[in-house]
Amino acid sequence: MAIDITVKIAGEAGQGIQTVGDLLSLVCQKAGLYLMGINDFESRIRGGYSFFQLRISDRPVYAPCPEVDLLVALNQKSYDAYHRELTSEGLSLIDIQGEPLANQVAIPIDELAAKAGGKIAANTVAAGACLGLLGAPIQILEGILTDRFQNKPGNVLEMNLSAARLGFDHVRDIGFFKKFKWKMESSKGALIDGSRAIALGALAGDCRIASFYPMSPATGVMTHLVSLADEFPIVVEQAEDEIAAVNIIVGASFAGARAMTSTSGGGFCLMTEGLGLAAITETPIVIVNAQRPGPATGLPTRTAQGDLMFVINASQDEFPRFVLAPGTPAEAFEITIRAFHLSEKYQVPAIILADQTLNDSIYIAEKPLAAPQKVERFIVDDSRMESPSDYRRFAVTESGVSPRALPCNGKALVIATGNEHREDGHTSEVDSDRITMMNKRNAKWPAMLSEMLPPETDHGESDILLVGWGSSKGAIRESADLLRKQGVSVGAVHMTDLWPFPADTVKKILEKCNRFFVVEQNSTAQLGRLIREQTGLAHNGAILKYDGRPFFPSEIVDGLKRYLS
Amino acid sequence: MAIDITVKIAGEAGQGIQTVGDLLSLVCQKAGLYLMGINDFESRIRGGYSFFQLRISDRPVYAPCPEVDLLVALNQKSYDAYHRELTSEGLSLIDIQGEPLANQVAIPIDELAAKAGGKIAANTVAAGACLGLLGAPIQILEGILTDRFQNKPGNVLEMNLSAARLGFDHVRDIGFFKKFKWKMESSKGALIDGSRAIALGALAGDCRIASFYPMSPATGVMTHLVSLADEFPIVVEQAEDEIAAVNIIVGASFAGARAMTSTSGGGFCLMTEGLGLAAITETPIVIVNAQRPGPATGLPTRTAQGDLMFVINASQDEFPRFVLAPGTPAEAFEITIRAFHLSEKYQVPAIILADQTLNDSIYIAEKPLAAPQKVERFIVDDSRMESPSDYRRFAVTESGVSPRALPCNGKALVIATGNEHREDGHTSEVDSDRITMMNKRNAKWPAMLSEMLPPETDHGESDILLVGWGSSKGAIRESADLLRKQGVSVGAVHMTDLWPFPADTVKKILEKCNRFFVVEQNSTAQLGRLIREQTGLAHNGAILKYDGRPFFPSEIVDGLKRYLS
Amino acid sequence: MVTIQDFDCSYENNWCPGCGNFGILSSMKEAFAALDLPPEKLLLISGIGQAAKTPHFLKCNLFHTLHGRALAIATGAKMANHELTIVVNSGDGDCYGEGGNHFMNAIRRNVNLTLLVHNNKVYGLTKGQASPTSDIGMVTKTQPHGVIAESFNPLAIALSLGAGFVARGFSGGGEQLTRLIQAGMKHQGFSLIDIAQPCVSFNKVNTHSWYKKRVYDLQQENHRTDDFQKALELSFLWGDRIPTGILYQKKTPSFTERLGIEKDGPIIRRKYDPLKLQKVLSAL
Amino acid sequence: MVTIQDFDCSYENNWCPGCGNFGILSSMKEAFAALDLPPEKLLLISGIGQAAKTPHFLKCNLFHTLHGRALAIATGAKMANHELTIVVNSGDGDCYGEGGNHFMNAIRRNVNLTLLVHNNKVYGLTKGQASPTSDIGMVTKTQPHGVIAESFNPLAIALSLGAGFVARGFSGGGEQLTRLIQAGMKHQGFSLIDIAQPCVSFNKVNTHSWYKKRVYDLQQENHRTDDFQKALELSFLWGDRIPTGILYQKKTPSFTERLGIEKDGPIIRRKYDPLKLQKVLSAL
Ligand SMILES: Cc1ncc(C[n+]2csc(CCOP(=O)(O)OP(=O)(O)O)c2C)c(N)n1
Ligand SMILES: Cc1ncc(C[n+]2csc(CCOP(=O)(O)OP(=O)(O)O)c2C)c(N)n1
Ligand code: SF4
Ligand code: SF4
Ligand SMILES: [Mg+2]
Ligand SMILES: [Mg+2]
Repeated sequence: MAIDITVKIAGEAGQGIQTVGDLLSLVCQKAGLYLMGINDFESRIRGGYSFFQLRISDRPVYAPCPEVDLLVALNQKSYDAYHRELTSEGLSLIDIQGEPLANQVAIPIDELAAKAGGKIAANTVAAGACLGLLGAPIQILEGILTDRFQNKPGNVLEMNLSAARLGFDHVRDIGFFKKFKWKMESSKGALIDGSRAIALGALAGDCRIASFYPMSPATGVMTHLVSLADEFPIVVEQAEDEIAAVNIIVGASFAGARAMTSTSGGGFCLMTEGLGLAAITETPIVIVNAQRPGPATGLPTRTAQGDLMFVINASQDEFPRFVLAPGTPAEAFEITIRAFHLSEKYQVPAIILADQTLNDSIYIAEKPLAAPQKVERFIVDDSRMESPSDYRRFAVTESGVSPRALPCNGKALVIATGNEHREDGHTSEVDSDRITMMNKRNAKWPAMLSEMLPPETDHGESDILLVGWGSSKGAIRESADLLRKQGVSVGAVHMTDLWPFPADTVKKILEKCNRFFVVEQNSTAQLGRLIREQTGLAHNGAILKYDGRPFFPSEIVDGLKRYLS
Repeated sequence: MAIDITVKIAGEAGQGIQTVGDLLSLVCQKAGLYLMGINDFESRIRGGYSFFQLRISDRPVYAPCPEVDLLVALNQKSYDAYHRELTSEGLSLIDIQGEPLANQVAIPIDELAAKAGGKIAANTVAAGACLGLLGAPIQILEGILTDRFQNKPGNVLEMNLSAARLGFDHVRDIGFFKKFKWKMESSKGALIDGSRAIALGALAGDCRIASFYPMSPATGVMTHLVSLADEFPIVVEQAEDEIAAVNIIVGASFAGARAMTSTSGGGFCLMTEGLGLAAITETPIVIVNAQRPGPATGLPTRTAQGDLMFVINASQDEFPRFVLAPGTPAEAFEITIRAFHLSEKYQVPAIILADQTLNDSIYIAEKPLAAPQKVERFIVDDSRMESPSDYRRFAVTESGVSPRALPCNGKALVIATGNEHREDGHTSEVDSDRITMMNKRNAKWPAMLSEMLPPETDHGESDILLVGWGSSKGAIRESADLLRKQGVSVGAVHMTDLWPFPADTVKKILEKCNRFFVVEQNSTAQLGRLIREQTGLAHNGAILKYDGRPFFPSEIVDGLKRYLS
Repeated sequence: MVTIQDFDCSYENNWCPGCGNFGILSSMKEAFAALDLPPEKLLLISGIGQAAKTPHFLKCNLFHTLHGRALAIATGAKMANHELTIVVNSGDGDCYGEGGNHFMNAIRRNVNLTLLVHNNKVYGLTKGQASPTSDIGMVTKTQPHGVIAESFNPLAIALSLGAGFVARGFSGGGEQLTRLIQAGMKHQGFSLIDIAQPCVSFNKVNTHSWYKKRVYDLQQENHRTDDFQKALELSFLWGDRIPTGILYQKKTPSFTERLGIEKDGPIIRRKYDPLKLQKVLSAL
Repeated sequence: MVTIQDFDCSYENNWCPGCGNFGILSSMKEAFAALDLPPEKLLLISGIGQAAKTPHFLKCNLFHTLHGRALAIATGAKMANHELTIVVNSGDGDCYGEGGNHFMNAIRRNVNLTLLVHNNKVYGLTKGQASPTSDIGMVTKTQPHGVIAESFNPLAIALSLGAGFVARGFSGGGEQLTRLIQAGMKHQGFSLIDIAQPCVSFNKVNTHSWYKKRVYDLQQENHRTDDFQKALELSFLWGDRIPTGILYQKKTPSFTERLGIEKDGPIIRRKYDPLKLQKVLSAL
């Protein structure tokens, strides 16, 4: 049997939940374990309720688990709020004075930290204690602390090492009911969240210019990029608003740089006009829309999948675009690379649909993150033209893709406009020019469609298929596993490549099952609507969640059972 | 047989095409004739090519006709551009010196105008000549000129009367091949374009605040409203941008005024975030999106139906909204009234999808435009509350609609936010509040759906149905008439009430036919996609036009025949 | 008599302990009480941000809207009902960043409302990115080499656009801030009070004590508030001495006065007249 | 040697006869020729409007974009390739209305480009609505009782935001305008030239002869362009005398200099390095 432990670190915003969580995760990664951790926090900076819920296992895990084995309560109210989630043998680490309750392990965190050298080390004490309970060898944590603090001045390293040991020792004799073997295997993969994966994917996609306006849960992508900007040929600029952000990247791309922005729903609204500009001028851009619940400001720090139909149909009139939705950080990394490639190859906008769960959760990547050896560019210059002075930016071709030159890069003049235009790029109101350009842009659809990866199926031969997209991938898959174990013939279908919609492939997959259900974090089953629009197949039901929190596999199991009973 | 004459007045922007067209139209209306006139102009102020194409008949007409019987060429290049459209017996009025061609009637317009008293009367000369050829009694034109100019100082009236007569007399002996009886019946209805119809519908819907940013083809609605603002309790404000425009009306509505804005695609993009604010705060607003071809700036002065899926899905996450698309000015008038009523009744945004053809074309309204006797409001105050101090703006109700009080209108405090919230209106991140509010908003769907009018069908029992929406209504209907005359069993289905989508009704209608074809001014058959999404029924083909010009009935006939052959 | 306690509200305040916003909130309540304006006569409109949460933390009618759009919304509300007493709470990012265009145009229109900009020179709610008013060189997570754009000068901009009430407050100014808010609310027209506000979580430069050392009160130095050139000059003063108080005041007709809609009562109270409309319709 | 004729282009100009834009177009060509900049070395970026059509009417690289967004797009282009010589053609509505926020922020960033605002004080292309710079009282179809908002003062705003090159031109200024454009293009940083431009179709107030009577050249009056206060004062002068010429000039590091990206050649020319990236990836 797999060992599967969920640790919840809960406290107020500003208490350093993240620090404890980071240390724990790193230790588990180094020990060759798998993990998945979600971050739950409010739209405030101090106080309130936050938690980091880390699921650790010796088997791959890609979804959170609602039953908590170990609750690290950084204050009393967090214990009060969450102790009901503890499993029957679960324990809560808590800094209390009096007699601990049956499921509490009292630990004087602040006192131990002070002993180690400063209150600031409290989080290290907590991490040490956590690992002590879990039976982890302290050496791994020591190694991580050494890596992290060895170049810090003064006694920072010593203080932290001592804090870790004090926490560790304080609980080491308490027998915790679940324990890993801590076999010290090598790491199973990169420890990474969706935001970082997208940022790194952008670098691997050779993104050169990024512009953004801060907005949860999309800011993380840019913070990661900024932290890498000194080492790589990329410039990140905070814009005055989202309108500027998207137009800055359109300008950058027009000048020759691969460029991206990242935002969330409300910001995406403001970008829709710029999206259309990129489309009609056939300027490649990549937009990350990290979804959160709306409408409007909605729940700024929570998760949702409510923007699918919006991003597919956003901006006036019609034009080809890519919409890709990663389900894990590893997928996010690869999809971001593909988004840059496809966007430039077809000279169309590409939208990456992420969400708060993906962006803010950490995972062990299921495959190695590999930097492409080289980046294929799709740009021409005078040397590849017979007569540069006759260059026409929007020359009609069979594929719909015209050779793309850059401005001020030779004799060829680049002329582009957001108005409808002639092949040479000048504005035209002539009906035949209009038809030519619409047809030229639409001519890209078939080849674009051929680039779409088929949905990933797991037990696709089952009677029942659960169909989803985005970050609920792990939960859906696991729910299908659970259901199969209970004797229900259930498989999972995960779509990443949503537009152009791979209708034929999807139809083939879905026609084989008896019934299919969509699983989505919205209230109208948008993927279900899209499948019906594109294939004519109607889902037999929808398992929907729209409270802003990620799916637990068990919720999907319950949701399906309601249909089956 | 019906008499059906098409007059095309063509010249440069700035030459006064509109003036000639107006006079002609008014005369025909006064004579009890039917008419439909489209305006075709470029995105420039002077020069180039413009025309007004007026179809006049003794039977109702709601679509333009491509064959021109009388071409009023205000300059040589217009003759050159359009003379090929003349029917074999058609004639062109033109101010040329030399020998006229066979299909030309030379008339010294400027000379006659000068004789009448000034070059400024040239358009009156042209109108007089036109009517002379058509055999209209000059008295009607004289009456109109008198109405228009009798209060003008100086000899303006005399000059125009004389100009009209000079033009009239110059051609009266030329026998034109088509002539009405000019029976002087009473007017068959209001002479009105879509923009004015929407503006008047807004007044009839008791709109109190309008805000806009200029954008073709949406500005006309506001220009009409402005011209009426002195007489009615309405304030119209030009905003700094579309973001301001939509938020101004959200604020106005929050304070208690029915409010609207009007824009086109690019402006609508910028309004999508505000749309979501209206939705989550359940603040009624009406947005007119007058479609033009895109993407981006596209063809600013042309027509399109490319925004259907966009407006249905616009803004992040999900919320109920109305989307209504009028097919004629009379429909636009009534739909606008309904939009204000429905929006306020359900506290949701209502979007009116118009287009350049509707907004800029004149029609004889098919029914009388009637001001509602009274306006039902959906607002409460202290007097209707048990305890005003306990007022909760978002109180849960079965219908999803909460009693709506106004700020500073009594003891009841109105609290609203674009964040997810509790019943009292304060921000909440609690999952149960989120679910409650999403369910409350979504609870409005069934009643909203019940407000949707079924599609209008004409010969709905036919083998083949042509299904369309918006301003192509007339052309589709007429094309079905033509096809039936040719022995093909074809009926027409016209949808105005598009969202919530009346799926059951549509399904019932479409299931009866053998085949149905969508007729749309876009390139991906958006209504076809929507029908499939909502009913599972797939259209058997699509007759699409996306060159920015309105459909002619004959094009639809040809389009269908391609499928049938 | 309205008292400060009349504005107490049970909704939990979620600002960081020590945040400058608390001082602003207190002064607001004091000003409202001093003006004898009860909660039900007040409409507070805000954008999105820490500053924009303010209306939730006291008792009033409130509309907490979208990031950057509060002024446009307030403009609309005022058109519908010019009798509303509107106070707008906004942040430096909300008002001068995302909302920059509306800021300029609310001033150009002279909308009769009081704008309180909680200017902490940083994006608080989104965790510390630079804002338009961040000083050059300020280091943040997204500006690791320091801010490079010129700092946005709201006072100079407001003056250049013809604003009739331009003031700077300080969240630690206590009674002075209360007086400024009162004066702003009494001013018939657009009034801007840009309030220097420390953010203890993200702005480690412009702290409470940093300001304490620098701010001085123009009204205690006999500054003449009708001297436009002087006000303009003062608006550029930012360094060892930071002027607070009313820089400039001038009465010009407000937006709704200019619109000519104040004569016949609020637009929302007017009557729908079907006969008049039918006349227009029948004439077509 | 680049000549004016090098910019001739066969694409039909569709401005109204007599429009002030023609003068601006001529001066642009003359300035480019004088600077010896051939079409292929020039990138013209514009928004939407009559002014924004300008780039089509001469030979050059051009990006005619969205209403109001030219400066944001130009900012991005400059980031990608700081060696681009960018001139932006915008209108008063485009730049100060829809694009107001980008106008302010391009100045704050000091993006090294030359902004020509064809300021006809009206929305030309959409047929004559008021623009932000329309004078109070101007009657239009949508402002039948005259404009009521304060006129937007671009020069004062630019100065308040720290702009390093602030000038006013006149479309009828001929050689003076040519000189201004040259000077603006030589300035390393953001340069604003607000150009008074008659619109013969829609602005019946601020006509060519109206301006002719009022404009005077600062450079002929020995105006010192390094006097900020004086420049600010002059920026408010609008009436019987209207100053044209360079009001203010000051060199500060441009956006791409401040970003520190000018050292290693344009960003678009740098090399992709898989090894370096793989190191980062493998360390996770
Ligand atoms: C359209 C949009 N973009 C971005 C955001 C994210 N956002 C929320 S608050 C904020 C900044 C707040 O800064 P400021 O106005 O200075 O307020 P503070 O929190 O500092 O008081 C941002 C960028 C948003 N809610 N909406
Ligand atoms: C988002 C958006 N809103 C509105 C328009 C319509 N529009 C086109 S040009 C223009 C105004 C142009 O005025 P200005 O910039 O002063 O240029 P001018 O024509 O006077 O030279 C407007 C409002 C648009 N194209 N896009
Ligand atoms: S983040 Fe700053 S502004 Fe926001 S509440 Fe905390 S201290 Fe105040
Ligand atoms: S409308 Fe005005 S600005 Fe436009 S081309 Fe004509 S004269 Fe020039
Ligand atoms: Mg701030
Ligand atoms: Mg203009």
